[in-house]
Amino acid sequence: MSERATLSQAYRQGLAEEMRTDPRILVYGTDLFERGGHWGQVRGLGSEFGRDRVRNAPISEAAMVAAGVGAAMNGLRPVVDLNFIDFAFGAMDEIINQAAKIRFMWGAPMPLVIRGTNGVAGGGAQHNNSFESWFAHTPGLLVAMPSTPADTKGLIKSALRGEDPVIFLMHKLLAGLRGEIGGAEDLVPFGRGTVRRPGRDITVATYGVTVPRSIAAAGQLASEGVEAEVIDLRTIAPLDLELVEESVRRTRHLVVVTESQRHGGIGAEIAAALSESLYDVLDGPVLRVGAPSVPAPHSAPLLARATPSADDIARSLRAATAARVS
Amino acid sequence: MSERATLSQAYRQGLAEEMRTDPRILVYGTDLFERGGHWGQVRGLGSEFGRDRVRNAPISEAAMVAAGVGAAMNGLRPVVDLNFIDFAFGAMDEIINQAAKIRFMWGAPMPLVIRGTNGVAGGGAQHNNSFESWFAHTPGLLVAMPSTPADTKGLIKSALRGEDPVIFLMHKLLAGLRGEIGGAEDLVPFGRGTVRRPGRDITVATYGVTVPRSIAAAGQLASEGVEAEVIDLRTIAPLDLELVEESVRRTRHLVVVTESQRHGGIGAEIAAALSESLYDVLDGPVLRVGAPSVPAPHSAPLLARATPSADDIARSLRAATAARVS
Amino acid sequence: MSLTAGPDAEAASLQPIDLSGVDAEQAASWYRSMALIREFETTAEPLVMQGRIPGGMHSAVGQEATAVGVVGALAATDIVTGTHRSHHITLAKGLAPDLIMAELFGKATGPLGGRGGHMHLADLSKGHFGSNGIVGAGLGIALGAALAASVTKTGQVAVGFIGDGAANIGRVWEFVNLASIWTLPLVIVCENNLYAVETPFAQVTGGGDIAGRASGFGLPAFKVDGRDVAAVYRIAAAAVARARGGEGPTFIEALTYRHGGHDVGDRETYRTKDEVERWRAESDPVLRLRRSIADAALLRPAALEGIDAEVAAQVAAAVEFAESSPYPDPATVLDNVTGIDMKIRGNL
Amino acid sequence: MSLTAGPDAEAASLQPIDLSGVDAEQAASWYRSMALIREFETTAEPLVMQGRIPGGMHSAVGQEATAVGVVGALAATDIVTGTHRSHHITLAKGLAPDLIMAELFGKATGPLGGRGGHMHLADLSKGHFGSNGIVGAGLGIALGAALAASVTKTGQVAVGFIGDGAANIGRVWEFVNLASIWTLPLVIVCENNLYAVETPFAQVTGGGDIAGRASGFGLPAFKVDGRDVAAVYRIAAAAVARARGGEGPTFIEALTYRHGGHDVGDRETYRTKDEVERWRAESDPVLRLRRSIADAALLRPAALEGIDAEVAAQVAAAVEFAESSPYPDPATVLDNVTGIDMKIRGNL
Ligand SMILES: Cc1ncc(C[n+]2csc(CCOP(=O)(O)OP(=O)(O)O)c2C)c(N)n1
Ligand SMILES: Cc1ncc(C[n+]2csc(CCOP(=O)(O)OP(=O)(O)O)c2C)c(N)n1
Ligand SMILES: [Mg+2]
Ligand SMILES: [Mg+2]
Repeated sequence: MSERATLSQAYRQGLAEEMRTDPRILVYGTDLFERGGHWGQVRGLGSEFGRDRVRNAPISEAAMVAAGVGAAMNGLRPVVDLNFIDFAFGAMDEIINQAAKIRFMWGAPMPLVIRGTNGVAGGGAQHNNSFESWFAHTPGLLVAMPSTPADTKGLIKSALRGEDPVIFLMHKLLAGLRGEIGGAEDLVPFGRGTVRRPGRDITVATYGVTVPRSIAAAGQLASEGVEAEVIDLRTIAPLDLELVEESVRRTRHLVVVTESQRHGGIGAEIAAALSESLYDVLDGPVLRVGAPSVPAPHSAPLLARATPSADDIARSLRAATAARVS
Repeated sequence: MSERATLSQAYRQGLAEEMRTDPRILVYGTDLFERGGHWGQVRGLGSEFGRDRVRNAPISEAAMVAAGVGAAMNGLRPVVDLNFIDFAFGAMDEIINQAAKIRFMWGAPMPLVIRGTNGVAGGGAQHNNSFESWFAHTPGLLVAMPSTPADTKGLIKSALRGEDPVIFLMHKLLAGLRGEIGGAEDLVPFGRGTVRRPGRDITVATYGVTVPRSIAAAGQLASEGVEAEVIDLRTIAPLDLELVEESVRRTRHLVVVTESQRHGGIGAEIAAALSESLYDVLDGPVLRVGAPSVPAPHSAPLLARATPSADDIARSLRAATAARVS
Repeated sequence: MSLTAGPDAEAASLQPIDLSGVDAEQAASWYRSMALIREFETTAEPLVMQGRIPGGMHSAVGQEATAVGVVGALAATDIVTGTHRSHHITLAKGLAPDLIMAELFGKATGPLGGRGGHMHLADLSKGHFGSNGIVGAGLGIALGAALAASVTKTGQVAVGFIGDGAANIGRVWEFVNLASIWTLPLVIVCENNLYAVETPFAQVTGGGDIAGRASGFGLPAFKVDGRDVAAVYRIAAAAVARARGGEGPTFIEALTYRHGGHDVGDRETYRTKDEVERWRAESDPVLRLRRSIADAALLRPAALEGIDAEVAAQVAAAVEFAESSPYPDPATVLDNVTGIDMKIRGNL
Repeated sequence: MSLTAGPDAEAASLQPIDLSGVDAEQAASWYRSMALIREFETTAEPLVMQGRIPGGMHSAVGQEATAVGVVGALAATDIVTGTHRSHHITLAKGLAPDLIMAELFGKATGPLGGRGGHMHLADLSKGHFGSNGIVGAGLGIALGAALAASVTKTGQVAVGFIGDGAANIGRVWEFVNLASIWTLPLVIVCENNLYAVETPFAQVTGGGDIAGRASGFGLPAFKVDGRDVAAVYRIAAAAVARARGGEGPTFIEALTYRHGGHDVGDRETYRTKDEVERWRAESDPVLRLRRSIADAALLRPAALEGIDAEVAAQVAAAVEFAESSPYPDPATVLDNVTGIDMKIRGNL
């Protein structure tokens, strides 16, 4: 690792490298060829790979995903770029009833990547859904939620070499985040989390945009003498519960953090699973931090209130450690 | 309560009673007017209320739901009958980005009912999705999952007198189940569960088709000297966690049962919430029973294996009580 | 099957079909294929009623000619997708009746080991990319198969079958549009059998002209008598040639009629017995072909009867095979959901 | 706004519009409404660039005539829905500029208290059933409003605006079909401004004729010069009368052009400056109306200038109002998500 890149650039580089070596990969979506997508995530690929493999699509999310499903069955590895994953609501049958089930029903691999932004930024309720938990609950789907450029590149490469439908979720607020990225063979496997910050007192399990916020919260706690270990799950399907367990066996405390609505989300799975498997180990209840159950508002102060912040996470870490250690 | 009816009849009666007193209610879907829907759930309403209020629709799920949203904003109380909720995948933007958010964004009530069957029976993977957890995770939606004719009637009536979008989920295997039903003013409120079977040793929290299975499992345990209390949540949004807590404070053990995939579902929310709130009360970890993370297969023995049975529930009850009481 | 049940009163009204240019081999092949479908469907239906086949069934009796005519215009490597009503397409595409029957029974010997069943038949190795339980969805898969064929220049053509009901599924028009603007080798075949479950086509389809709708999306759109296998074949062959030649998609609306109910058990209160009888009498596609073959002396009566006997034996053997096949091991239901281990806990 | 900036070179190419039958009052009302939209948009855009308005913005400059012509044909109780680009419709429907501006700023004084913002403007009490962030979705809401009007016989007409990009959203055709077969009082207005973000209409729209597509769904479909407010008004009035008379929906494709980028910040590399200038010079809808009013001597120059000054003052006051308004109390974000208490735990 030596090169530095933004998340968007890392994604593009991972995709471009794989496209160079695997002619079966193609990518399409609205405004991709010239503009390179809403986040510049495929900028320049049009001129490198041509109109056959980098396609502008009409605003037809269902057709894009359906075409991806059929093309994957007939030998391609399509990347459907929805720009915003919010538009996947228009392709939900294609994702859930088709892509996710075809291997189970028909025994065929389904190497299809569906990329979009997930989570909350400006723009109001309809472009800022957080529904990674839906996909994680659906049998047959893989879900990537990278928080660093290196993971973004490594995960898109794994997705493009795999056989499964992958929902590849990037965050609007992380698109410009810079960091080191790996080389052509630095793949990040699905289902393997990583420790972003070691700590002995409490474990934070999170992914995506709340990884940096959790690290910031851990920084706050450090100054109070509490060392939090921050785990970035990187993919939420599969979910690396073993890594979380290994950590909690040492820290005996767990806070699960999601940007998405706390109620009924994948954070509940993590909390429920660990509350069960580490019942005898935990020194206190598993706490969860997540958004309240409201849509994303437009107004900035409302939005801030509806989104978990580093302060919210720090508060939960304090509650988890204070209440029980004594 | 004195009359007896099937779930389908109870639904129809509740809807018909409300239509008689409230001219704003109309119902539409494919094959409703003459056939009365796939489960006979609105049979006879066509001739009683006429073609303006009981409509055959084309196979246009998005248009049906969209029309329901706009009609609700303009003074009606539409019931969109999708027959199978599986077809809601084709109307997901209308449900999530429109119906569920309009009150939050625009301050307007959204008295829209979307009815369909949810859960598993014969017919294969695409008609047997269990995705109540998606809706329960979505801010702005109410979700009913009745297991008895009385609740079906009482809940549809509450839905039709309320102001919120309601996903009304009935189970194919319960359609013909008979039981007593209430009168015209016997409403069942959303967010209030009920104890179906009292017991002192362990609590089972469940809803829908796994209510009778849980009661059967409790019967098995009773012969082994363990008395399980079975709670039927009746609606999963809102979720009556208070009732479960009240029970677990007595029993100190909890098993959460869902027919849907156990992983990442609403059962995890219940388990996580109670593991937290009753940390000091529980005498063992909260266990969960649910389907494995596979689509519904066609073949009968495979299907049986992919669906939680009374035996599966009983096994979990034994595990929960045996491991910890001593 | 009662095709050989002697002279019948309706015979007079039966409309002949034009078999000019059709040789004996072709005629025999069409007839065999259509008779097999008829026999398969009429045999399977009562098995559903008896509960020996679980999960219901949508019979394609009356629609044999669309499947046989269209698939007859394809190469083996070409691709088809179907709807919930697709036994005819499946048999026409060369899936063996005994294996299909086993799949309907949910047996381990089915091509999908019992996972798919009646509504989700498929065999990718044979270019059968799935019948589909979701109205309109199969066409989307055919679209994608055509995209892959176009990008990788395999020379394949994909055919997506839909019903008249699918004309009101918006996504269908997205699929048609994308094929049109990307000039994909796709043939869309709409089997307009006048009903979607109980709902008459005209009641719910604004404009009442599906091919007309299609032409608004910038591709050639035709109507054809879908109960005339030769006519279907000719127009399909032209569309397939056009697609293979890189000229893009074609939309074919095939007018047809289902003889039975929407699904097994349908009480059919929405149409009269008379209406059904008229369609049968005038245009039963199997009888029309049989009669026209005889009239043109393309095959001798004995040859036709021989085919009837052969397909009857084949289907009887299929039932036998299905009945005697083992069920899949229940534990295998957890296998092959994804290519990697999802590390799910607590799977029962 | 530089409408009064003196003689300009392009003036010669400006196409006049036919104002026959239009009286001074009507002309003044149209002009005021269009000038207000122009002023609002050109004022708000830089505020977005400066970050004073959060969340981006899609300007309707160039499309004023469609909104004003169509909404001018409606009664106050009629209903409109819009797209992501809907300030023009919102202003035309009578929402006050100061309140809209406050909503864009995310202030408590906006009609939605800052919850909605630029893409989700609405005021049901004024028959504005929402602009919409999802392409095509607003039309579905208008469809439903029309259904309610039909069932409860309110006499209302609903108008759903869409863009050319929405012609490739399948659900749009479901909406059109349902309105058609249910004979609903709906007018569908497709503002074809030739681009969807960067994508030229012709590149992605098979057949290249949206009104042509629509007519395949069994309803009258027309094309109109969308930059001629009088022409838009006339055809909209006819469609509205038809709808109100119980004769069903009409589809209107209004050819127009956006002068600015797709959204604020668009670098517009996909079209030439020349192309944009030609459209402006020939058919700027505000200038065309202004010039034609002057040519027809319907209003005196001073009257037009008076209107210009008034709208400028109005929009300046709107910014002032928005800037000085308070933000909503953050805690209120938890309120009014549903009508009943959802008993959610752990809301931050
Ligand atoms: C999206 C969707 N909506 C509804 C259904 C339920 N359904 C199954 S078949 C059918 C009728 C289909 O009619 P048509 O397309 O004409 O095909 P046919 O049955 O006549 O062959 C319906 C409504 C479905 N399977 N998928
Ligand atoms: C379903 C959906 N897909 C994609 C988008 C992203 N998007 C927003 S506006 C737009 C272009 C819309 O073009 P058009 O309908 O022509 O309207 P215009 O912007 O020209 O007014 C796109 C693709 C969206 N909002 N909704
Ligand atoms: Mg049909
Ligand atoms: Mg446009």
